[in-house]
Amino acid sequence: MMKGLKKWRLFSLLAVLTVFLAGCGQQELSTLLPAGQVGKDQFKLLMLSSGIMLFVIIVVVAIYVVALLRFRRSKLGDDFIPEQTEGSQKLELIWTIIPIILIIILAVPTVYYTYKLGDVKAMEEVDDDGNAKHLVVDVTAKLYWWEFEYPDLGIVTAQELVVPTKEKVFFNLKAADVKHSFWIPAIGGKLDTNVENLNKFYLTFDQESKGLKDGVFYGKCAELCGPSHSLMDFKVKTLPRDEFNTWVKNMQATKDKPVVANAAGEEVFKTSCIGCHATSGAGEGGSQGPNLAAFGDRNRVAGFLKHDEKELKEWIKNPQKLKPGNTMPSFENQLSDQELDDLADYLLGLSVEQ
Amino acid sequence: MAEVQMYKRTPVEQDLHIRRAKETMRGQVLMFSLMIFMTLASFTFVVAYQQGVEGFSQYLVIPVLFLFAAVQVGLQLYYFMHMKDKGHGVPQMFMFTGAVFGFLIPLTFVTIVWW
Amino acid sequence: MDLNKKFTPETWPEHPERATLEAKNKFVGFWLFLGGETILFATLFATYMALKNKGPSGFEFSTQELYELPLVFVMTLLLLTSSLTSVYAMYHMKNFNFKKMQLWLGITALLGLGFLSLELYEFSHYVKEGFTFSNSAFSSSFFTLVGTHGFHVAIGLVWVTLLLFRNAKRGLNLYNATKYYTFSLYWHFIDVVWVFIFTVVYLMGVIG
Amino acid sequence: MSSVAQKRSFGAAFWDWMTTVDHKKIGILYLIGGGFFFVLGGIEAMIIRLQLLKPNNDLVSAGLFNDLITMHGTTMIFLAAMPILFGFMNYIMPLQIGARDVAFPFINSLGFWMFFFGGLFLNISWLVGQVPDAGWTSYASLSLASTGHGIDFYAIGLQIAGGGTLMAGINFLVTIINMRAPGMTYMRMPLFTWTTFVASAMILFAFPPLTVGLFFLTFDRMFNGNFFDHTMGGNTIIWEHIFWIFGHPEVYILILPAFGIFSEIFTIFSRKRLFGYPAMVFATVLIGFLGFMVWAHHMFTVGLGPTANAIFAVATMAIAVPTGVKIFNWLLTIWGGSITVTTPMLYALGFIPSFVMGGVTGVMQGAAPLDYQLHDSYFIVAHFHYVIVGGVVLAILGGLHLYWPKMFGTMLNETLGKITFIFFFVGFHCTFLIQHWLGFWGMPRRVWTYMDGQGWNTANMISSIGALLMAIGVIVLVINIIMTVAKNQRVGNDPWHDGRTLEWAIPSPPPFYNFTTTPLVRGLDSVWIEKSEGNMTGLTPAEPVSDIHMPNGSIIPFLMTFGMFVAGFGAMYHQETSWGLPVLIFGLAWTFVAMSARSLQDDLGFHVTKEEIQRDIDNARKGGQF
Ligand code: HEA
Ligand code: HEA
Ligand code: HEC
Ligand code: CUA
Ligand SMILES: [Cu+2]
Repeated sequence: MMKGLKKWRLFSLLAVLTVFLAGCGQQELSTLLPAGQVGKDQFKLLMLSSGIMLFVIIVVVAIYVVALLRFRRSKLGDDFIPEQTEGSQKLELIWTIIPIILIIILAVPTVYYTYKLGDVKAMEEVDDDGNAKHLVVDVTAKLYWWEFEYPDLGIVTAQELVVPTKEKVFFNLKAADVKHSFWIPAIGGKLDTNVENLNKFYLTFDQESKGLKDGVFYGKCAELCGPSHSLMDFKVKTLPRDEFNTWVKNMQATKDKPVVANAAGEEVFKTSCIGCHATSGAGEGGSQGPNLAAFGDRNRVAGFLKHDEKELKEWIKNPQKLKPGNTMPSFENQLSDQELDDLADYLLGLSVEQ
Repeated sequence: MAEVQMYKRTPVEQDLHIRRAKETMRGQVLMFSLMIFMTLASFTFVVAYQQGVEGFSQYLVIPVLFLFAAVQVGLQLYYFMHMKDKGHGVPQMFMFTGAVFGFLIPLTFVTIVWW
Repeated sequence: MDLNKKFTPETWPEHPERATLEAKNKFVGFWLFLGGETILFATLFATYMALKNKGPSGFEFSTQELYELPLVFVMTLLLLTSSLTSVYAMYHMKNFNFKKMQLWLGITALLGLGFLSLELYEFSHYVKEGFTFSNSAFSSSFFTLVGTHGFHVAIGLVWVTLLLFRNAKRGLNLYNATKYYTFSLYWHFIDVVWVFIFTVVYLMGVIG
Repeated sequence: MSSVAQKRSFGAAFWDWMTTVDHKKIGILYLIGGGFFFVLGGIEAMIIRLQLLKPNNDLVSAGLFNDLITMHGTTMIFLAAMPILFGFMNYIMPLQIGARDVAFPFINSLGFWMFFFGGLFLNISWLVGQVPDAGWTSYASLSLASTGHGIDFYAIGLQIAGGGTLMAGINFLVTIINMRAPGMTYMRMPLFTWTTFVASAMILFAFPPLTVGLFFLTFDRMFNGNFFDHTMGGNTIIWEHIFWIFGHPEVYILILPAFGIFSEIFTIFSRKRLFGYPAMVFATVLIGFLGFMVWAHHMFTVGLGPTANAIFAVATMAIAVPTGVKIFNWLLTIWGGSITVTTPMLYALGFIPSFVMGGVTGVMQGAAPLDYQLHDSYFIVAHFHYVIVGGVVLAILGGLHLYWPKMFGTMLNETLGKITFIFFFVGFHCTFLIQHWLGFWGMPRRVWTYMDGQGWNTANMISSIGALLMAIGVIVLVINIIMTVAKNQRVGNDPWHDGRTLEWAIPSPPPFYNFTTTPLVRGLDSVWIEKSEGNMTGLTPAEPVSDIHMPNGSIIPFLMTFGMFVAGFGAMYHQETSWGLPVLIFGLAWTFVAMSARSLQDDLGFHVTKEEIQRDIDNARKGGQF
């Protein structure tokens, strides 16, 4: 597809552009440093279109500058009356046809990639045993947090998506309350989570997240969804397939023997929090609050706060202040300092990775 | 703004004027009967379909319904509203543009608002 | 413009509705307005088509069971006929026959009133059955589409009534001829919309 | 009303402005109203930029921020840019076609008051403390979930203002169709008139869907409708479609008149006929038509499916071709001309590279798969400010300097004008260029604040500083206006010396009947032709001096609109208060009564006599002012 376009002239232009653009941005969230096939396809389109656009701009500006330099009244004299030209068919034909050609050059790969990236037929494929061939994740966007359910694996997590590298991962996207949009800039483009239908698409994750600044890719909500829209971040952990399998096993195991770091904290949790939060990663989504089975492994609290005891306690005390409009009530006056300490201890100990 | 010129038609002209008007009116009545006929036909077709009369399948009835509706609308616009007459270039242009966009909107709503 | 200028059938212009610049402006302006109305109704139709038969889970109304064709048929005949009567009115206007024009417009109004009453009856019937405006997306879109048309009919009735009474003593002149003419355009347009309503909403609804 | 302006009491002058149906006065009212809202929207923009100056900023709260962006977008588009352009259209277009008046002076005034009261209604939300907060697009799921009356203000305010816009559009169309001077064929109309025509036609077809959409929203929020409530079978995507069926044409409604203004500026200050006039006209019409075929490019990520995305992507890119034709025609207009860089020309020259940059990023967004990355990121914010500020706002500012002498008979200071330009232009690029990269780097739009450590800090800082420069530019402009008004140095018919179209052949400001005798038009750039053939008045009369028929002023438009305004509050509060419903009914009845009063009134206008006109002409010959 792209072969025809790789003429050497374009190529050198692209090379310059690549240096210019790719020098910027941070790996974990820049669309200019794509870490997945989808993002790379889109990046190619970006380079191609930037090249064309740069060309257009240069031509326009060149004509413009020459005209400005040559035809100033200060040079031509005050009495100069220019010839009142009506137009030129030849010129007009040229500047109709050349843009059309440029547009076609852009339109062909556009249509190609539109279909390529929209192809989710493989989602339904099953192997001989009737198991899905590809990993499918059901994403539910809720007011300011994300739920990730793995229907074929029977596990559910929140705020931090964990996926294997180097394979297609399919997503079912849906919103539970108002519309949101699911976007992992470094991996590929976004798709909206609507309230009334399922949206499907796929992404591939080519790079392990371990080497990144925080050890995760950044995900964003890209549709205005209320006051805390800007805080509706999530993180993406990408693991090699075997590590991913281990993670899945550990998640499934949280059902039977929940690890308890602080028994007193667990008590508090069971009285105040269990109604909304599950601590078992096995099962289905749909609960009121994020699943906390892997909370200890998270990179952030509530998607954006630093993941330490202090911030965690702040969060439990007053989530409304930190993330206006979210649906978790404040516990400032309901829990003693001791209870909070225990709770935090307990929560940070909920881990499937150690 | 200049006032309208009063022009008095001669008896002969007046006669012609009235006759022409009458003729036009006859045409209008004819078109009206055509419209009533199509309305009747449309309703009959649907009732026939409802009763399961042989031959009145969806594939016949629906296109016919839309055809009749389009023709009726054409008749209203062109005859009753005189769009066929002189001096209606602007109305034609805007009604046509309206019709094109007006067709496009329902089309998209039945194709890409599907869930 | 001079309202007192008296015309006779012989001096009455060929196209009284666009004999002056003001009249021409109104004439063209009203047509443009109708062009815009086309899109307005197109959007309403589009929404209706997208939402028809859609309701909350357990929703029990459907176009097939709801609509009653005989009533719709009578309404259609009333409105179509009123279109013809307003053509008669315009015919008499061109001939400068004020009395007959008023008469035919009166008949038009009565037919329109009949139509509107039946529509109100239909609506109240639906509401009694529980198919209210806020019953479902389907009901909202139905009442909005058909109701907007009905509202246009009502406006038309008020308009023509005002015209009839206001000018009863004054007779035809170039100033109100345009008003009569644009009213008739409006009335035909309402009929155009109704043709689509009975086709798309009722007949197609019965088919399913 | 006499043609000789007398010193009048303030009350009388005020009444005159309230009741005026003179297109020139209404034009000025639009400029004042739009200018007010521009400053308001600009202040909102400044607060937005201040909030985003640094990470984790808490200058404003999260909720207030959403109020600010929503009101900024809504105000700028509906209450600032469009009304200001209407101001120019109202004032200039009838002069350009040699008309004494517009087709429907009464409706023209009604349109203005509806805009004004609609804008007022919307902004009263600030006083009530319940402000629209779902973005200017008000996507349905969020706008239904939004508590308080914020979105109600949006729905009803825009409904009223939108109705006014529709009336203005029809009025302009009929004026152009019916009231051109003898000889002013369609293909001799100045380009600003043409773009007014096409933009008005787009209004005619784009605003009814908005009306419908806003009614749906009103019904859903205030009258238990279920159009968008998916639990009741409704569908939020319908709102998105309806909004963009309106919204995309809307952006061309903004840019086309801007193109028109630039066409006038380029020809005047290059002393040259517009290059490829027929192609320019054709391109304008084509853009107008294509503008209705591409709305779904705002919805690429909604999930409409690859086929819909592909079709709309290609259609979107197609618009680059007619727009390019225009750009190159302008370039060839200045090519071979005799260019003077006055303030208006400076704006026009600034426009070309700025708009091209904004346009080409639009085409990039048109490439659907790429838009999956760009959509709802700061790249979009950069794109549309490049086309809107770099196109529409520069046209407004350029047009203001160009037509100020025609409208007020005084000249804005050129030096201050150039200072304004420099600050505004530099500030504009500084603010929005860097935002493209913010988008690439993953910054979503409509974010209240952002965390540190994502590499966005410096860029946001630069962007905010740019906004400050723009504000300085605007303030210099305000100073310039005040000084010019205070100095009151009168200028003649054609202060730029190279005026080409009819408006430059009549006094500045023109008498209320515009032309003493209807001019005869013998070609494109009528005045230029007359002058180059030695007729230094620039006008050839098409008829002898005779009585002129003019419409009477009326307070009814104001009263009618006031009724709607009152009804709006009734509708909004009818669910929780007992007075709501009566007020709603009262307001509607009021409007209806006012309207009936109008139709029963037989307002036939009045005549300016031949003698009065002759006196004005003699006066002018003696060097007096009209
Ligand atoms: C005045 C307003 C204006 C104008 C003129 C335009 C012009 C264009 N716009 Fe823009 N647009 C907006 C205002 C405007 N836009 C706004 C406000 C939004 C955001 C709304 C929101 O979400 O809040 C938006 C969003 C927007 C989107 C949606 C992005 C998203 O949300 O994901 C897209 C996508 O296709 C788009 C495309 C275009 C295109 C292709 C043009 C074209 O018309 C541009 C054509 C011009 C040129 C291309 C330059 C000149 C041409 C040449 C020199 C010829 C040669 C060129 C080539 C061969 C490329 N615009
Ligand atoms: C016509 C349209 C228009 C115009 C002119 C502008 C002008 C500006 N806009 Fe706006 N903008 C929009 C339309 C427009 N915008 C829209 C539609 C949105 C999307 C909203 C949404 O997401 O829903 C948006 C969103 C938007 C955002 C993104 C918000 C977000 O997504 O979080 C930003 C951020 O930088 C921004 C900035 C600016 C700036 C700095 C200007 C500047 O150019 C403003 C310049 C003007 C001034 C600076 C005036 C200053 C005046 C004074 C300071 C007072 C002086 C007064 C006296 C002396 C009396 N705009
Ligand atoms: C009414 C339901 C509800 C209750 C009760 C509740 N929460 Fe939450 N909790 C939520 C929701 C909803 C969120 C997600 C908020 C967001 O990010 O928008 C959340 C988020 C959290 C998070 C951050 C999760 C993450 O993955 O980053 C923690 C930790 C947490 N809650 C702890 C608690 C504790 C401890 C208690 C009891 C003291 C508690 N919650 C009680 C609803 C609740
Ligand atoms: Cu969720 Cu923004
Ligand atoms: Cu668009």
